[in-house]
Amino acid sequence: MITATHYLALSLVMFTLGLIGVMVRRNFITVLMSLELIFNAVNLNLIAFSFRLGDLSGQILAIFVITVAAAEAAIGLGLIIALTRLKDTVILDDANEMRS
Amino acid sequence: MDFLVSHFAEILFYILAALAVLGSVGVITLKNPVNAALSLLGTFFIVAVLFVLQHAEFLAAVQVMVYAGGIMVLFLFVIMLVSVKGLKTQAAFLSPLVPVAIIGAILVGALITSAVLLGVFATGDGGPEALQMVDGAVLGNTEAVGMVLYTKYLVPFEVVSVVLLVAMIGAIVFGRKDRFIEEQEGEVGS
Amino acid sequence: METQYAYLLNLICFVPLVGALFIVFFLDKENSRAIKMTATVVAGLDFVLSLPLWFLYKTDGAEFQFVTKLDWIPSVGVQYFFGVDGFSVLLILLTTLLGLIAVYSSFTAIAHREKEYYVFLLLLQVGMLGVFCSLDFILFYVFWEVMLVPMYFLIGVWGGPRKLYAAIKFFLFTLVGSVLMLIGILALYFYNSDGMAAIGLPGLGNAPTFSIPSLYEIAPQVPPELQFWIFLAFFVGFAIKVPMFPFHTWLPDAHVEAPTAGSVILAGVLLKMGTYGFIRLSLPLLPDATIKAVGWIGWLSIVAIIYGALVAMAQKDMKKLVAYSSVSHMGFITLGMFALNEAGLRGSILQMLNHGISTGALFLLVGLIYERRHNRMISEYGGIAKVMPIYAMFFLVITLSSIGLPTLNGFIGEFLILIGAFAHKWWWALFATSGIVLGAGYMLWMYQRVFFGELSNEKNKGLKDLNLREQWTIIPLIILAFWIGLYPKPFLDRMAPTVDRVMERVATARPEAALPMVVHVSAVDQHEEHDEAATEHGE
Amino acid sequence: MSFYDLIWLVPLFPLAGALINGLVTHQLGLKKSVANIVALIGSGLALIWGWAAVLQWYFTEDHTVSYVVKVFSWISGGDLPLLSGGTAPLEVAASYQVDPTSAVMVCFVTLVGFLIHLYSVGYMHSESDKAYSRYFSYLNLFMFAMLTLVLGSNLLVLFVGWEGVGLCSYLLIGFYYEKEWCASAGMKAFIVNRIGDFGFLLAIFFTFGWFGTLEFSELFAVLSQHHGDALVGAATIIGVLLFIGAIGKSAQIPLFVWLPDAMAGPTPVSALIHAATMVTAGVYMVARCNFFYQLSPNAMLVVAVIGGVTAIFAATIGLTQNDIKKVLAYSTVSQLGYMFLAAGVGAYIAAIFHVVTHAFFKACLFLGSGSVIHACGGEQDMRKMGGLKKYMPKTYWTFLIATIAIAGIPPLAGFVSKDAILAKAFEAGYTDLNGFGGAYYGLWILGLCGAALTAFYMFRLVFMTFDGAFRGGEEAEHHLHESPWTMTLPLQVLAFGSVIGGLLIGFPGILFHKENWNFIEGFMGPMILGAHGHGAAHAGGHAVSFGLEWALVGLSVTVAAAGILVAYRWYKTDPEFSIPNAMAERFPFAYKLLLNKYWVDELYDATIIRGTIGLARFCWEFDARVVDGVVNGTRHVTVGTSFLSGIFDLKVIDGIVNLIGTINQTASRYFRRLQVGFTQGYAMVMVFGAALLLAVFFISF
Repeated sequence: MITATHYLALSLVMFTLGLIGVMVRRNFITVLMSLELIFNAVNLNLIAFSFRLGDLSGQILAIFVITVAAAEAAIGLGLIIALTRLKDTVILDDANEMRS
Repeated sequence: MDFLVSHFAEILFYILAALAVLGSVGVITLKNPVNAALSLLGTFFIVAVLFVLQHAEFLAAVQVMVYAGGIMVLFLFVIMLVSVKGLKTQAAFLSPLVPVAIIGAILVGALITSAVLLGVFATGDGGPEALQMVDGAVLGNTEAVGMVLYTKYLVPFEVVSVVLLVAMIGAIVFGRKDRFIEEQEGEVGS
Repeated sequence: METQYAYLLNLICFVPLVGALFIVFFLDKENSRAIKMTATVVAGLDFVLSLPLWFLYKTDGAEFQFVTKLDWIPSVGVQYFFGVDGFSVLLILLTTLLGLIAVYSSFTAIAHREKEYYVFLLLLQVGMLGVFCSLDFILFYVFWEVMLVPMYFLIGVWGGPRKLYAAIKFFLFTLVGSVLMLIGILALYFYNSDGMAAIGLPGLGNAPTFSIPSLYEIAPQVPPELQFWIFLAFFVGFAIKVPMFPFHTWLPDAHVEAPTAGSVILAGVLLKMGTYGFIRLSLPLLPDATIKAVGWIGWLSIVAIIYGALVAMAQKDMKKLVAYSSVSHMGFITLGMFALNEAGLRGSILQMLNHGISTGALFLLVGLIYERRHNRMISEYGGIAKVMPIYAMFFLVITLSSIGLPTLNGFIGEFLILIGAFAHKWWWALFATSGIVLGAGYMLWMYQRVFFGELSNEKNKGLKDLNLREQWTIIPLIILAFWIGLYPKPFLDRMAPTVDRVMERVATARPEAALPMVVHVSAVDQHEEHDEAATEHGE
Repeated sequence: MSFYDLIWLVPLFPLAGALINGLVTHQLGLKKSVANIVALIGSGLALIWGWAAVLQWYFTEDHTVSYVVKVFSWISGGDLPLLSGGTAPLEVAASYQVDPTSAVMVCFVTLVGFLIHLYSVGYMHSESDKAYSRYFSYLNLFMFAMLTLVLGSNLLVLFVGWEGVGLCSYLLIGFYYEKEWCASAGMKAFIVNRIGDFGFLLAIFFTFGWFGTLEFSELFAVLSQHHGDALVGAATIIGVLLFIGAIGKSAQIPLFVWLPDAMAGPTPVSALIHAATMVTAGVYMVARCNFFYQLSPNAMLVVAVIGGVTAIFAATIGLTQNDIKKVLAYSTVSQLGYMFLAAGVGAYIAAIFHVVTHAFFKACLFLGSGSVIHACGGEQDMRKMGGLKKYMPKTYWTFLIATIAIAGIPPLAGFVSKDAILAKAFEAGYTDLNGFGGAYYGLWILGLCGAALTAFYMFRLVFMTFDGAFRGGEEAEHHLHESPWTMTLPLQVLAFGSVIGGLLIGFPGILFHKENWNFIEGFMGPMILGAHGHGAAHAGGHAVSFGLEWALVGLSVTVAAAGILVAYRWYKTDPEFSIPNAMAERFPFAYKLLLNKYWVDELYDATIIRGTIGLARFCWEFDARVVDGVVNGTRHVTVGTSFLSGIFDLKVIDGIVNLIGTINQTASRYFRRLQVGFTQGYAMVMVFGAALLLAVFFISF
C-alpha cells in the first residue's frame, strides 16, 4: 500500500536532482527550470503530508507555493531578457560583475 | 492478473515515480534547453497525476493550468527569444563542480529525509476523507479547499496576491526597453 | 607623659614648613636677597626655638616629654604622636644647628634656582625633625619618606657632573630600605593586634596601635623567630641609611655630587637616621633578635671601620675621602651600640653628635675651597696654609676632632665606644683601635698634601682667605667640638635616661639569648622552661 | 687655698698664653715683642707657680701619698662589666695630683721649658711676625700638654697630655711647612706616635677591664695588696702594652725612626721636645706605672732588653753621622735606651734621675748646636764647620761642659746618673733578678760599650765643630759671631745645672755610706711599689759589696776616658781626619750600614707604608668594582628586565595584533576568489551552509 514515505522518497529524489541542476548547469534558463523542479518536489511533499494528516492546509500551502513559483519564474525570465540585452549571453559564468 | 488488480495502486505509483525521476534527470542532463523544457513539462504532468492520487484534485488542476500552461509557455517563449538571438547555449556543465554538487545535494537530501522520517510518525486526527469534507458533508476537494482558503487562510491569500502583483511589475520593468539602460550604454560608450 | 610645653615641639617641626611655603608663594624668583634672608630667618628661628628644649628637658622626668597625642586615623590606631627624650633632644639641636649653618653657608655656593633650593632645604629640615620627634610608627615612616624627596632634588638639581646617577642611586637605595622597614612595622603591628592569619601566627589581641611606647610594652612577648625576621627587615632599612659595610656605595657618590649644604646635612644628620632607628626601634623592640645579632653586626662594623679607613686612604677626591671616613666613623657608632653596655651606647650616641659636627664642618670646609677653585682633587692643591692661614687653622682643628684627639669631641665618643666594645669582647677593641691609627694616617696625609709643601700650583696663589660670614659657618662647630671635648657631662647626663631604658628593655630578652658579654655566668640552669621569669643572672 | 690646691693653674697659664698668642697676636699680626711677653709670662708663671706649689707641698704635706686635686668630672660612662666579673662605674675626672714623681718632673719641665722659651726669643728672631707668634703659641701649647701629662692623676688625663705633646711636636716639627720634608717629618712623627698610642689605649682598656679604675693612687693601692699571681698575667699584658706606647713616644727600637727626622723642626723645639721633655714622657709613664712592672718580671725584662739594645744600636749609628743635630738625636735615643734599661732592672728612681740630668745637658747641647747653626747661617753639616772655638767662646765652653757630662766623667751629672743605672744593671745581673740574671749581665755589658761609644762620638762632634780650621766658605766665616745674651744665658744656666745637678739631686751616697744624702732616692722612694718591705728586686742591704761598687765606678770612668782618647786621637790632632777616613775605606760595608741608619727607614717605607697604601688601593678597587658592581649589577638587571619586557611588549603583543591583521589579509585573498560573481558557486555555498545548519540541528537534537 503506498504510504506517505513513498511520496516523500520521490519528492526527495526530485529535490536532489533539482538542486544538482541548479548547481551544475551553466545555462541560466536550465537553472530556472531546475528551480521549478525543486518547487514541484516541495509541493509533492506537502500534498503527501496533507493526504496523510487529512488536513487541507497542506494543499493551501501548495497553492501558495505555486503562485510564488510563478512569480519567481516571471522575475527570473525577466532577468534573463535583461541579461541577454546587456551581455548577449545566457551563460551564468559571464555575468560576474555587479557593474552593468 | 489479480496481482495487478490488487496492487494496481502501488504499480501505478512506481511507474509514475520512475517517470517523474526520469523527467527530472532529463531536465538536468539535456544539453538543449528546449528538450529540457519539454522534459520538465512531462514532469509537471506526472506530478499532477500524483496529486490526484492524493485526493488533491483542485491542486492537480491548478498545477496543470499554472505550471504546465503558464510557466512552461513563458520558458519556451524565452528559449525561443534566446535561440533567435543566436546566443551560445552549449557548454552546459561546469565540469569541475559536478562531483561537488552531487555530493552536496545527496548530503542535503539525506538530511532532509532524516528530518522527514522523523516527521512521518506525526499523526493527524483526520483521515484522507477529511480532504473533501466541508462542515461534515463530503463535497469535494475543491469546495473544501475553497472553503478553507477563504476562511482560515484568507490573510495569506491576500498576501500572495500582493506578491504576484509585485512580480508582475518587476517582470514588466525588466522586460521593456527603457531609456535608463540606453543612458548606461551611452555613458559607458563615451 | 610630660605634655608641658608640647606646643614647642610642634612649632620646631613645622616652622621650616611655614617658611618654605612663605618663600614659595610670596617671594618671586628674582630677588634672591629676600629669599636668602627669609630662609636664614626661618632656620634661625627654628634653632632658637629648639634651644629651650635643652633646658626644659628634665633628665629625671618621664621617658617622653613635650608629648602631643592626637588621633590621626583612629580606626587603624594611627596617632599624631610627638614626643622626645634626651637622645632626640640632642639630635634635634644638631639638626637645627646644621640646618641654620647649611642655609647661610650656601649664599654664594648656589647661583641658579635659589628659590627652589631654599625651599627644598627647609622641607628637608621638616622631614628630619619629624623623624626625631615622632613616636608613632606611621608618622615616623611618613617623615622618613618626606626626608628623601628634597634630598633627591638637592643632589639631582644642584649636584656635580654625575648628579643624576648619584641622586637616583641614593633614592632607590634608601627607598628599598624603608620599604622593608615598613614590612617590619606592619608585622609588629599585626602581631600586636589580631595576628597574621596568613602565616598562622596568633596575635596578642590588644587594641591595634602604631604607637612605639605601647609596642615597647609587648616587646618581650614577641616570639624570637618573628623578632628575628622583623629585626632583619629593620636592619636592612637602617643599615642602608647608616650606611653599614655592604650597603655603603651610595654614600660616596651622593656626597661627591651633592652641593655643599646638601652634603653637610646628608653627613650631619641623615646618616644618624639609621643609628637613631637602631636605638629607638631595633634594640628596645626586639631584644632577643638584637642579642643574637650582636655577633655578626659587630663584625660588620669592624669591617666597616677598617675597610672605610683603608679605602679613604686611597682616595684622590677630598669629598670622597671624607665620605669614606664617615663610613668608618659610623662603623664605630654601630660597634658601640651593639656592645650592649652603657658606655658603648653613650659613646655611640655622643659619637653621632661628634660625627655630625666634625664631618659637617669638614664638608663645609671642602665646600669653601670648592667655591674658590671648583676642584676637589687633592693633587690640585699644595701649600694652601701660606695663602689661607685661617682656613688652614680651622681645617686643622676639625681634622684633629675627626681623628679623635683628646680635648676635642671625637676622643670622648671614641673612648667610650672602645671601652664599651672592649667590655663586650676584648678583641673588638683591638681591631677598632687600629681604625683610629688608620684614621690619623689618611686625614693627616690629606692635610699635608693640601696645606703643606710649596705653593706650586699657579691657580692657588690668588686664593683669598675666609671672609667673616664663611668663618661664622665653622666657628660654632669648633666651639661645640671643644665644649664636648672638655666638658661632655651635660650631654652625657641628658642621654643617660635613654641609655638606661634601652638597656632595661634589651635585658628583658629570654635567658637562652643570654647576654653574652657578662663573662662568667652564674650556674643558672639554661634549659629550664623559658617562659619562667627570666632570672637576672650575673649580678 | 695653698699653691698646690690650685696646681691645675700650672698647665693653665701656658694654655692661656698659647690661646692669646694663637688667636690675638697671630691673627692681628702684632709685633714680635707682644708675642715674646705673652709667651714668657705664660711659661714663667707656670715655672713660678709650679715650683711654689711643689715646695709648699713638700714642706706641708706628707710625701708618701699623692695629693689629688679634682677639677671637674670629665667622662661618665655608666656601669661597665669588667673582665674580672662584676661591674664598675666608669667615672673619669679631670684631676691633677702632686706627688714626688710629678713634683720632680714639674720642676725640671718648667725650668727647662722657660729657659728654652727665653732662648727661642733670640733664635727665632729672623722669622716673620706671624710665624713668630704662631711658633710661641705652639710652644706654650706644648708646655700645657707636657704639664698635663706630668700632673695627670689618672691614665686618661695622662693620655690627654700624651696626645697633646704628640700634636705639638707635629705642629712644631712641621713649622717650616713650606719645605716638603719638614711637613712629612711632622706627619711621620705624629703617625708613629699614634701607633704607640694604639698600645697605650689598649692598656687603658685592660686596666679598666681588670681594676675598674684608672686613678694611679687607687691602682697603686689595689696592686700593693695583691701579692698573689692572679694579677701577674694582667700586669704583664698592661705593662707590655703601656711600653708599646712608650716605645712610640720615646723613640725606642721599632718606632725610633721619627726622632732623627724630627730634627727638621727649629732647634729650640728639638731641644725642648726631642731632648728634654716629650721623649722622656715614656720613661715617666713607666716610672709612674711601676706597680705593673714590679708585679710582672716578663714586662720588666722586655723593657730592659729593648732599652739596652736601643742604647747600643743608636750609639753605633751616631758614630758616622755628619749632621750635628742628627748626632745629638741619636745620642738622645741612646740615652733614652739607658733610662728604659734602668726601669727594666727595677731602678725607676735612677731612670727618673737620668731623665732630669739628661734634660739639662742634652738641652744645653742642642741649644749650643742651635747657636752654632745660627752663627753658620743655618749650616748643619759638621764637615763644613771647625775652629768655632775662637768665634764663640761662651757657646764652646758650655758645649764642652755638657759633652763631658754626657760622656760620664765624674763628678758631673751625666756620670752620676749613668753610673747609677749601670750599677743597678750589674746588681740585677748579680742578684739574678727574677731569674734573668744572664740577660741583665749582657745588658750591663751593652751599657758599658754604649757609654764608650757615647763618649767617642760626643767628643768627635766637639772636635769637628770647635777645633781645627773653619772649613766653611770665606763669607760664612765673616759673620761667625757669638749669639746674643738671650741665647747664651740659658746655655750657661743649663751647663751649670749639668755640673752640680748630678751631685745635688742624686748624690751617690752608697759609695760613701751616706744613703740618706741621695735626695732623689729618699724623695721618690715611697712611689715605687715594694720599695720598702717585700721588694723582691733590691732588698734593704746591698747585695753588691762596697768594694764592687767602687770597682764599677772605676770601670765606667776608664771606659769613658778610652772613648775620649780615641776621639782625641782621631779628630783633634790631624785636621784631615785621615784615620777615620782610612777606617771607612777598610770597612766600607760597616761604614755605609751605619751612615744609612741600617736602612731602617727604607725598610719601613717598603713594607708598612707601601703595604697599607697598596691595601688601601686594593680596597678601593674592590669597593668600586665588587660592591658597586653588585649595585650596578642590580641596575643592569633591572634595566635588562625592563628592556626585555619592552621587547616582549613590542614583539609578542604587537605581534599578535599584527598577526590578526595579516590573517585577515591572507584569508581575504583566498575568499576573494570565492566572491567572483560565480553564481553557481554561491548556490553551492548556500547548499553547504544549509547542510551544515541541518547537521548542527540534528546533532544537538
